[in-house]
Amino acid sequence: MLFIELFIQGLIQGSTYAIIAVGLTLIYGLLRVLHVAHAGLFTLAAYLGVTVTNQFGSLSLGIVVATLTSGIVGVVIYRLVYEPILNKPPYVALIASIGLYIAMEELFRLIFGPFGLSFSSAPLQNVVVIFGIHLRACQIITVITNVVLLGILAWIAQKTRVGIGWRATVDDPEMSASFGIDPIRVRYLVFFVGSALAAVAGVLVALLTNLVEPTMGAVPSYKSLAIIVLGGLGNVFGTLIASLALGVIEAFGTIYIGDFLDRDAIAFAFLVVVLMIKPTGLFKSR
Amino acid sequence: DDTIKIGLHVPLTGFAASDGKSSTFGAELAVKQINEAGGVLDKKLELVIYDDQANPSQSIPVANKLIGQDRVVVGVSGSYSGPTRSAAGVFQEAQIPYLSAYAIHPDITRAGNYVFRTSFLGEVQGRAGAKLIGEIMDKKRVIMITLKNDFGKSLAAGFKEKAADFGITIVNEYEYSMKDRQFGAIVAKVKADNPEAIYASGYYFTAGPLISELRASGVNAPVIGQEGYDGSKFIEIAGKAAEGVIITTSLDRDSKVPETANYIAEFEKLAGYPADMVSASVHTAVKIAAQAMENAKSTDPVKIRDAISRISMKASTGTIEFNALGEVQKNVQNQIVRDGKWHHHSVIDDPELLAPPEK
Amino acid sequence: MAAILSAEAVTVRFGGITALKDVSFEVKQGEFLSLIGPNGAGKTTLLKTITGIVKPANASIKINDREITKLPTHSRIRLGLALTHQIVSPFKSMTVLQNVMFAAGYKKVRNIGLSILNFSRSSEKKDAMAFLEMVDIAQYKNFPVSTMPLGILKRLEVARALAIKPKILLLDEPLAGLNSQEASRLADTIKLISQNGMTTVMIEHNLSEVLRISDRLYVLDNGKYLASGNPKEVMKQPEVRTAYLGS
Amino acid sequence: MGPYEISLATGVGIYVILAVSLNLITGYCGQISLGHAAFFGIGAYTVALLSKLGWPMYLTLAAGLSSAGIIGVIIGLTSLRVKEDFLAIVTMGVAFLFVGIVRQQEFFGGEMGISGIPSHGMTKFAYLCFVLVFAMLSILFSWYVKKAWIGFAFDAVADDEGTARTLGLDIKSYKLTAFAMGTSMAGLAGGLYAYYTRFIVPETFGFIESITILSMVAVGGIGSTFGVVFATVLLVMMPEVFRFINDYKLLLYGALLFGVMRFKPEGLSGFYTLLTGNKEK
Amino acid sequence: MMLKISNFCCGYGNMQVVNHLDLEVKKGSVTGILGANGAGKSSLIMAIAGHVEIKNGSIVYNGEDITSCTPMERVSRGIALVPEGRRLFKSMSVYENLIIGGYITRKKDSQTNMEKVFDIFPILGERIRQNAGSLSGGEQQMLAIGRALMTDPKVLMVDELSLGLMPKAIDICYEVIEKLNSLDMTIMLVEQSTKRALQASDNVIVFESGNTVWKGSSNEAKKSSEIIDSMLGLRNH
Ligand SMILES: Nc1ncnc2c1ncn2[C@@H]1O[C@H](COP(=O)(O)OP(=O)(O)OP(=O)(O)O)[C@@H](O)[C@H]1O
Ligand SMILES: Nc1ncnc2c1ncn2[C@@H]1O[C@H](COP(=O)(O)OP(=O)(O)OP(=O)(O)O)[C@@H](O)[C@H]1O
Ligand SMILES: [Mg+2]
Ligand SMILES: [Mg+2]
Repeated sequence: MLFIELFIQGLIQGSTYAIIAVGLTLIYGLLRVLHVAHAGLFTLAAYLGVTVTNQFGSLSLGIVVATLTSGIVGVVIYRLVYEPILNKPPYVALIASIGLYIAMEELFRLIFGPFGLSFSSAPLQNVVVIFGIHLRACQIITVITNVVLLGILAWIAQKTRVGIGWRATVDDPEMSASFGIDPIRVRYLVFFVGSALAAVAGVLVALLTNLVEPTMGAVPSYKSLAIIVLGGLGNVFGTLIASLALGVIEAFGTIYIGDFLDRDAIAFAFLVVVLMIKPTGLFKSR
Repeated sequence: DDTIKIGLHVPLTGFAASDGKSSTFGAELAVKQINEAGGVLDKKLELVIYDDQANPSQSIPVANKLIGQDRVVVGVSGSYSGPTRSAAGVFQEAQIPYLSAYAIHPDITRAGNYVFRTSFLGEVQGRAGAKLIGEIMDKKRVIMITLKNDFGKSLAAGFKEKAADFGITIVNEYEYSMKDRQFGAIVAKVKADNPEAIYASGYYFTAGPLISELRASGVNAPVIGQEGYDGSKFIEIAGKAAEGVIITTSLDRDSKVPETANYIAEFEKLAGYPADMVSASVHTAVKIAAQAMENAKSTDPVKIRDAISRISMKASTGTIEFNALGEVQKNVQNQIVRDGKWHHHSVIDDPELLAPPEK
Repeated sequence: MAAILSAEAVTVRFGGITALKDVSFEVKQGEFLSLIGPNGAGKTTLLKTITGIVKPANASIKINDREITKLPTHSRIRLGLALTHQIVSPFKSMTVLQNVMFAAGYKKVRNIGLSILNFSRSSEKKDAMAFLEMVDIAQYKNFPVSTMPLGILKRLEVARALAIKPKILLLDEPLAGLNSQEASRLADTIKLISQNGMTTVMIEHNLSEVLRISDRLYVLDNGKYLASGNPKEVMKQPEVRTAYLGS
Repeated sequence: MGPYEISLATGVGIYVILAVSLNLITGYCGQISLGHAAFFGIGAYTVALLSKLGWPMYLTLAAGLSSAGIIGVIIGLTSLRVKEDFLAIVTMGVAFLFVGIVRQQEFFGGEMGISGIPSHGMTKFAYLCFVLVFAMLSILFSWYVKKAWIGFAFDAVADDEGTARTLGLDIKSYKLTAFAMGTSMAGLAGGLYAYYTRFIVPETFGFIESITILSMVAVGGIGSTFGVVFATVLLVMMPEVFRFINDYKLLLYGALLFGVMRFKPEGLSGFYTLLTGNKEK
Repeated sequence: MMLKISNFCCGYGNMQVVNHLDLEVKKGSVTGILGANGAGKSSLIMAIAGHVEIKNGSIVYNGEDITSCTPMERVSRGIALVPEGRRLFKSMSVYENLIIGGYITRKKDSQTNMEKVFDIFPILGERIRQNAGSLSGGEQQMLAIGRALMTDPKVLMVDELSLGLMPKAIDICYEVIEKLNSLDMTIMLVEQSTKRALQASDNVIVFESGNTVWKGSSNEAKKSSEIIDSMLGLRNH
């Protein structure tokens, strides 16, 4: 029973990782950019979700505003930040992204204050008991959202012409243009979708913890970097599995080896061990 | 010069910025009150505030700047243990009195005789927690959920030290890190452990989500926290789940003591949100510094130091007196959440239990 | 004359594909051997196995009767091998000259100690210039390689291989991408170098040049040995003609 | 010089060593590391523990340098299998593991860190000079490495490992040497830091710190020693210079990182070449 | 007239590498582009495909000015490219490379086109799941041609058709070119082998350092092939 419950908790945690990490892996897959500022959009969405919900009393409106805004901001970031430095060495975009993320964190603090925001009355907190396991509605929704969204995405990326086209722009944007794939449009689209996913994750996490802080993106930002590597950079399905696996390992790890390694260290120990055995990640880099 | 400068370092940016903000308000309130009452030694008191990002390497140049450039006569830390501990060494070396408002690292006062602390040591509060659970509440099977930083660790140490004395069996201890906000795994295990009470260290931003999750998963055992929870934000985050949570702290919301009651009222007026422990501690520290100067009738650091060591003063967080090490001994205020507000629960005044180390 | 380089029973698999199956061959001191065969026959793979870039399933490779199968690439190179790449791979951050200079300094980077103690680059610069002249690209010396057309890069590959003063030169399609004049000039240069005692193995599809300068041909087809011997005679063999020439 | 300037300059000196050391690994040899602060930490912890056992300063510093170097080589050995972004992420993992392990071990002082590190026994000014001498030595060393053949070999490794190998270069030992040199210098910086603060906690050597160091290298212009030194001074001083705008300091810092990478991706050393018209690297 | 290029200059940054070129390509013709290394052949091809900055002049395709069209617009009008160095999508499979080739065609057409490609290059059919990057040099060339054919082109531009191919494969490729040409496809060929180029093309243009030094029908050129040969070698003498 405890094991099942730990497993489920791991899946819930892993689902939030997955939704963030998949956006990141898509973007990485597309541009070979470790887009740390992705976590800034996650935070932005959480703030918007809470603010709008508190203001207008509608969570759905909050989600819509948060995803659309984050998606658009994501596209703007691509356009203004990454596009001009795409053909520079990878660390350039990485550092730019980190700088941007620091600035975003600070902006959130200056705009929304340092204390964090909460829902004035948090939605989706009603408890459902399934086989003796207490779950909040928001937890169940997190897992379902994850599976549905990512399932669709993985299918698009791996199996459809559009997906193959996306991936072609990764290898050689100039040539893909020569075969009728507009790399710019693909990038806008991927940034929009990826950022919107981060936004969904942001609102979900806000529901789960009822707390939105300027620094809430920090842990996801680097943990999802680890995850996308484990999942085989650019591989949507691999990222999903890696996220869930990590969630579950963390859940058990916190309980059984928590006094040897803390949660974040468990994630990275797992990562380092896997990469030592298999330098290309758990799954094929798509 | 017609002002006397007090130096304050706080985390204005970075992960601890919220406490930095409260600290700043607490200090500003103290200065405002003092200046309105005529200042110190007929001069106005002036605050010099710098950001240390709660980072131990940042606080060293900050301390040196306060001492060397701004020539403050007293330093106050409104920051966490790391930066406070490294700044303490600098103040000690420069022989400028230094008051740590709420940092709990045991070695801070060991930096030397110029360093004082106006709040409890983590251990002391942990011991009080043991008494609260084992004796006052009479719960014996306890689970500990410990925040993995200096604060949580020293609380846990104090708690464990006295647990047996109050008949408490510690069934299990789980640790989490400062950055955790989701506690599903721990909660699942706690549920399986089925304790009578839960001693959980943390800050409002970890405790809020933790306690919501505990309650949602059907764990109904009472939760005992500490001053890290203190503040309205905790209740805002945890909502209904916060009801009945008890903490050990130094600020009694229902206090009839004028210093405290007055502080609580004035703070909310100034800051726009209810008072918390952090701000009260910094408020206390600044008041002590001012009082010490009055007592010493001088701004000479040596004299101020002596005055601080001899001080006995009622402040917002209780009556402050320092022992030989520079630690304070005062009563622990237990507060409980009722109807979405902090209220008086009980007081622990057992001098032996609360005795800070002398060396 | 004794074989300076020999590869016995080379088998290489990539996943499901067997790129080379039990191939054996040897080169004699000073010989000019051309390795030909259809696309995908495994020629490049054979050279990469000899240099240790590709790990074979089975092989025994010897230089001067010394077993080198277990050695890492760089140690084999130091025993006197040099390889040019079919898909050119210059150091992109360097100029044409620096590419060759670095190769010419191979002795100074043999080990860390030497590389720390050695400072001067002037003699390497002189050597490098000589090699660039040898392949006719001296006028491009100060250009960053990223702007150079393929023909220049192909010759740069050769110059760089020569700069490490190998005993055995392994050339993977050095003439591809050059026009006929340029190809025959470079072929002449290579022939000249080989006549001065350099053992040479060349993969090349430019048959007229191959026939003009090779001492011997070795033909691979579909990962297997097909024929070897005197160029004219080999080219007369019907299996070779059908596999390679299609007539 | 007041105590403030001295402490600031000492900090700058330590960071110069750190940044220059990372530049050896990342700038010269092309191996992106997001975990450099771990080696800084290994040096600091070694020195802290040994100095508390009463070892004299020169011995503890030597020990800090070698322990970081040795662990650096071990990490380097295991990292040889992974490349580029994978390497970056593995080294990031190392940074987290270091902090994760240290904070759990009572032996290392756990969460409480190590306080009461004995004094270096010099005046603050003398210690500053001491640190600056090491900083100068690191700069000279790094400049020398660039000019010597080893620097040329690093260039080749950074550019294209496969090609370098087919020219007879022993890639592994060059990478390891870069790791060894860089990490031991970081260990030394850690030792100097321990004597400077006389109090260390695990968090100081975490991921954020690694990023800070990498930023110094990138902002300076990866591979350019003087650019890196300049950027280090700039980035360490910046928060100090802008103390008066407390609240906006980090915002400014983030904006600077971002701005330099966005508008001057080759780093500030680009300005230098622009000014002197000197195109040669 | 399929393509009409007038007073055309292109280059990189400040450098101009093709100067004042005038060229007319008839529908259904094969045009050979010759010249020594670095003459600007590839740059011309890439400029027509839309990847190199056009500094001056115009390209008119089927009566329509496409000088400022994006590469995508050009390919959708029927201009296909086999670029120098192949530029395959290396981390994707043979199949996926071909799918991308057929990105702008209808799915059904894409299927039949792919079968045609496998008919021409059976080895590609055998390697269908293999990563393009791990194909042998010659196989890569075949894939590059196959990929271009997947676009259903009206004009096919091939840079270094025979590069790295065995004689048999070269023959096959030229047969393919001839066949495509007989189906009324217009073809532009960059070729190092003068002989081959003259055989296959109707017209040739010879470059030297970005300037047109000779232009005319290949029959004319064949008569004076020595002249052309020496022109090609000029730079090196
Ligand atoms: N890394 C690899 N993974 C899978 N297959 C490979 C790999 N490298 C080569 N191959 C396959 O092995 C076979 C031999 O390849 P190789 O490059 O040796 O051919 P080659 O004789 O040099 O041909 P070409 O003349 O076309 O260059 C080819 O069919 C190729 O697809
Ligand atoms: N990306 C680039 N940036 C700058 N200059 C370039 C670039 N690509 C090519 N060049 C320059 O343009 C000129 C023409 O090059 P191009 O590749 O068109 O020649 P080519 O005739 O195709 O030669 P080859 O037969 O070797 O392929 C050369 O001098 C080359 O250095
Ligand atoms: Mg080959
Ligand atoms: Mg070309």
